[in-house]
Amino acid sequence: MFSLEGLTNFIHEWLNGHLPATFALLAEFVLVGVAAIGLFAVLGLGLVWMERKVAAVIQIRLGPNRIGPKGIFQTSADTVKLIMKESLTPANADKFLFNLAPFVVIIVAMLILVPIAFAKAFQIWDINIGVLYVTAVSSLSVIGILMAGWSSGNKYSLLGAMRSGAQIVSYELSAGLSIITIIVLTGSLKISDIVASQENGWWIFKAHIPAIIAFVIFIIAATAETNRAPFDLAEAESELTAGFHTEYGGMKFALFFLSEYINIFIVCAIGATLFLGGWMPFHVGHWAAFNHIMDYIPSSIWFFGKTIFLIFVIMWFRWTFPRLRVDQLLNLEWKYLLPISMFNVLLMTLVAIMGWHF
Amino acid sequence: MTNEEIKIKITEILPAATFDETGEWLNVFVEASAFRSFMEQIRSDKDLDLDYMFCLTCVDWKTHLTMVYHLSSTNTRHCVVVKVKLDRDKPEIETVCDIWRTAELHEREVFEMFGVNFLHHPDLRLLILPDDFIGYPLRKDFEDPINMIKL
Amino acid sequence: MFEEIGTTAEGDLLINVGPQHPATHGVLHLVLTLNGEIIKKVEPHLGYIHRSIEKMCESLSYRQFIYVTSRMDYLSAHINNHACALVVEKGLQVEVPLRAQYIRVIMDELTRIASHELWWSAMSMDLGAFTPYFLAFREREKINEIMEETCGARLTMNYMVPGGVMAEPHPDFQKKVKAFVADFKKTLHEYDELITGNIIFQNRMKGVGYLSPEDAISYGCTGPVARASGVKSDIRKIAPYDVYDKVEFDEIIETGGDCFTRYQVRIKEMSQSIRIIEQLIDNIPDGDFQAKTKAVLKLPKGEFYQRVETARGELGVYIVSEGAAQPYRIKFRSPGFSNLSALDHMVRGYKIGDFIAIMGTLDLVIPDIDR
Amino acid sequence: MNASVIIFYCIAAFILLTGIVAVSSRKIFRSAIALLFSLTGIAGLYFWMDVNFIAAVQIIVYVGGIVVLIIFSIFLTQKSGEEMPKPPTTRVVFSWLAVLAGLGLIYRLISEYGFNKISSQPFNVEVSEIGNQMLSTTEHGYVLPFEAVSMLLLAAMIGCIVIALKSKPETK
Repeated sequence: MFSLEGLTNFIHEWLNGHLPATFALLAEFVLVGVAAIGLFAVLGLGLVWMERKVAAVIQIRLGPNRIGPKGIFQTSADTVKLIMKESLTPANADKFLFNLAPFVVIIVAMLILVPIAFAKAFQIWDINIGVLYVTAVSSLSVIGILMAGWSSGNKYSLLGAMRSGAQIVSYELSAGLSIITIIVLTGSLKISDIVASQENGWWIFKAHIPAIIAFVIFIIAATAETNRAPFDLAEAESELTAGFHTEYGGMKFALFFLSEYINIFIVCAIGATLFLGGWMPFHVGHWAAFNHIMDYIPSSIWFFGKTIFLIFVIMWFRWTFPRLRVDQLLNLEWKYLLPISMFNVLLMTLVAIMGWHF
Repeated sequence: MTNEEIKIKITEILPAATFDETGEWLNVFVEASAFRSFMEQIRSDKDLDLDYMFCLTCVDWKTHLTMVYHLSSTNTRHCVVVKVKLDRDKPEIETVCDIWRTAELHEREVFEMFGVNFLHHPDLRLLILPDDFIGYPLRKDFEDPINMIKL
Repeated sequence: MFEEIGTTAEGDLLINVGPQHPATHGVLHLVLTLNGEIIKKVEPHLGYIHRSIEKMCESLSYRQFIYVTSRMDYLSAHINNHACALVVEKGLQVEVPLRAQYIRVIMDELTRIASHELWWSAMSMDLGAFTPYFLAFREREKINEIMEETCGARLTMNYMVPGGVMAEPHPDFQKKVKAFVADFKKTLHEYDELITGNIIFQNRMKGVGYLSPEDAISYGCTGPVARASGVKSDIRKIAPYDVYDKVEFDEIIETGGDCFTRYQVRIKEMSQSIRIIEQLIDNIPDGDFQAKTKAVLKLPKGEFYQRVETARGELGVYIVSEGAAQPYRIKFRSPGFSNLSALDHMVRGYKIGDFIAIMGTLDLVIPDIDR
Repeated sequence: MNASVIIFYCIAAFILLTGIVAVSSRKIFRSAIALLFSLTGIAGLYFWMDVNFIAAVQIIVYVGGIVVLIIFSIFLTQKSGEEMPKPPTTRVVFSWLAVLAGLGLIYRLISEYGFNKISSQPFNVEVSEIGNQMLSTTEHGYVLPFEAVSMLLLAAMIGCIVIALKSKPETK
């Protein structure tokens, strides 16, 4: 079976064999950093292209099709354009914070990437509080948006930032609670443990209805946390022109744009890890032969396949639904999702204690 | 209501009103001094019931201005045109925007295009033209050497 | 003009929606007074694309001025032209051949459908749904093609002339219109499935932007806006012109008065337009497409007023003639201008998101307001 | 000096620098952001010490919760864009005095404590252990303080709801 485990082990041993420990560690830092930035670039370009193609299919049109086969280099060309643009700073903006905000957003997105298991034994840091770390750090991204919105000195931006702050802080609750429903089953916050616990079936199948409820709530909350339609009130272009990033242009805008897609990737990766088994192949209880065949598909393909499926679902939302109003958005969270997910946690605890899951 | 009935009704309200029946609808000429109370009365009159003002405009006759109000009833669908002659040098007339709310924007438009001053209008400012614009574009003697198209 | 930027004395936020804003669909400038997200007041600042068409028309002949009016409400250019042609015919007392009348009405109704489709797509996009835009444009394109074949233009057709229409319709006209009608009946159902039944959409629209019948009349609202408040205002029924008194159709009257009702009225109007087209398209009589008129038209001294029903409401053309070859004074009573005046009344107390929905259902076309 | 110590000094410098900005900036929003970075730096210090759970909680509670709350209250009340007036000289003098006194006190405490080296074993506590401690009723259990804090938070929440309810009729 093809695995990335060998590759990482080989690099680690080779570095330690040829360099002193500190430099080997430093070299690994650099390697991981470059790999992460490379992944960012690839994800950004790929997901933007995917979004355009998904939108095109839904809207009965072709989408980008001029640059490269099926237009796959369109996003690269766009990036070049954005880099070459002059980066403007409005006169009445708080210049320091204005220029800092996109970097805060992108660094936070980069930090959340840390505990995600991309394939079997292919993870930057298998931190023992994995999922909690993700929830914690993702709450930082709201700061970047608030900074951007306030420092622009534009009232649309300020309104967008306020909306976005209220929205992200609220939806973190139900996202957290739906994560907890799975933690109740696994008994560990470590990503590798969570994946390992799904060896004989994914939680969404094993844990009956509560897992499905938690999954649905997680997807809704994830869409809201990443400021995607139908919850894209922070940028709501028909109301607030572009919300918190109205004043940004060129590369600084591109960083916001990129971080949106990275955030989508991350929440979908977390969703795939928690509910759909992460890199774990599709296994059915006692069907040894079937499970064996499934094992032949590389774990990285399983992981990216599941994640991209969830990303597709979120894109599908965006191109289908109208946008909510700001009070409806908060009503949905506080009056429906939060009580349901609280009740759901209790239900899941009951399931876990009674051993009703498979 | 036929034109004859309307005429009788209006004569009851304002004996000084004069009529012109050459057009499609009945035209009523009113003095500017009696205008406001006349409009209030024809609006509140049960039979006339002129609740809908579908057009408000002004015509520059070079010697004087004429305000033209097209009124109609949404129930019986008869129409009445009220006309008021105004002094061209100092055109002033009472507003009707509290009787027919639609008049508010229309009066502002007439104010800037013809320079008619609507007394007691709540918010009589330039609506369409830039704030520093001089002149009344729809008056006949208005000339703009740069922007005007003449054929 | 921009001294409003900032906050009011009461500490309310003032924001400028427009002159360039995605939700205004043109250069409309509205100054919103906000308390948080709640709207306290809306003030329109117009004139960014004012071309003073009324003044322009005073120097154009009765044949020429019709073409300028296509540029007012460019989404119902046919109907604007129709109104102008009718008022000139009224002055000259010309009898328009029946064939021309049929073609005019079919064209009017096609224009109405195209306009409502554009409204539907733009309004859905205001509410954050992007896909309807493309669905509606797919259908609208078919209408544009029909127009292009017959009139030579897609948006500003200038097909109506005093006394009839400019030319014979394209030989494929009937066939294409019938194909479009058959298609459109299915598509209309698709629209309902995609947007009307959506729970988010209904929550955004229901109970928002209520306009009472009395207010609708007082603000001079016409068209779907008035009809959604239960006011009978369809000029095609009140004062039928051309062959509208010979076809059967319903005036859509709803009493809800909110955004969702206005939405429904327009959707239902589209199927009524289809009904009118279906009745006429097979029965276009033979004959001339234009009445014989003099080369230079001169209206007799007097005043002429013609009301027609455009996609947005009542359009009035008021001509004062001194007997010359040009109108002495011309006034266009545009539906958008009056509908806009009700905006302030409708949005007070609602949120910014509602403001967008209300703007969307008012269906404002800015050149129509600014003229 | 190894990599670990260098990282420690970097983090410490970051915390101090942003802390100074937080108290000295005259734009209140900048202060809040600097405070936020300072708190994030403290979380980084916890990560450096391998107490991941505390670090995550630090971020969730202080950064995700409290600072966002502070920023919101700044948005809603203060004129956040304007520079605050310069503090009077007496206040500056006394705050410098307070700073110096605090520095002296802390320096004295630290020098007296004399850190003894503990084993270099990685300090690794399972999260489940923390959970058990939190809800245990034994001698070293934390269930009583935990519940007391819960009650406090509940009271605060109810208070918030009551305050929010009052302004409702005004805004329609």
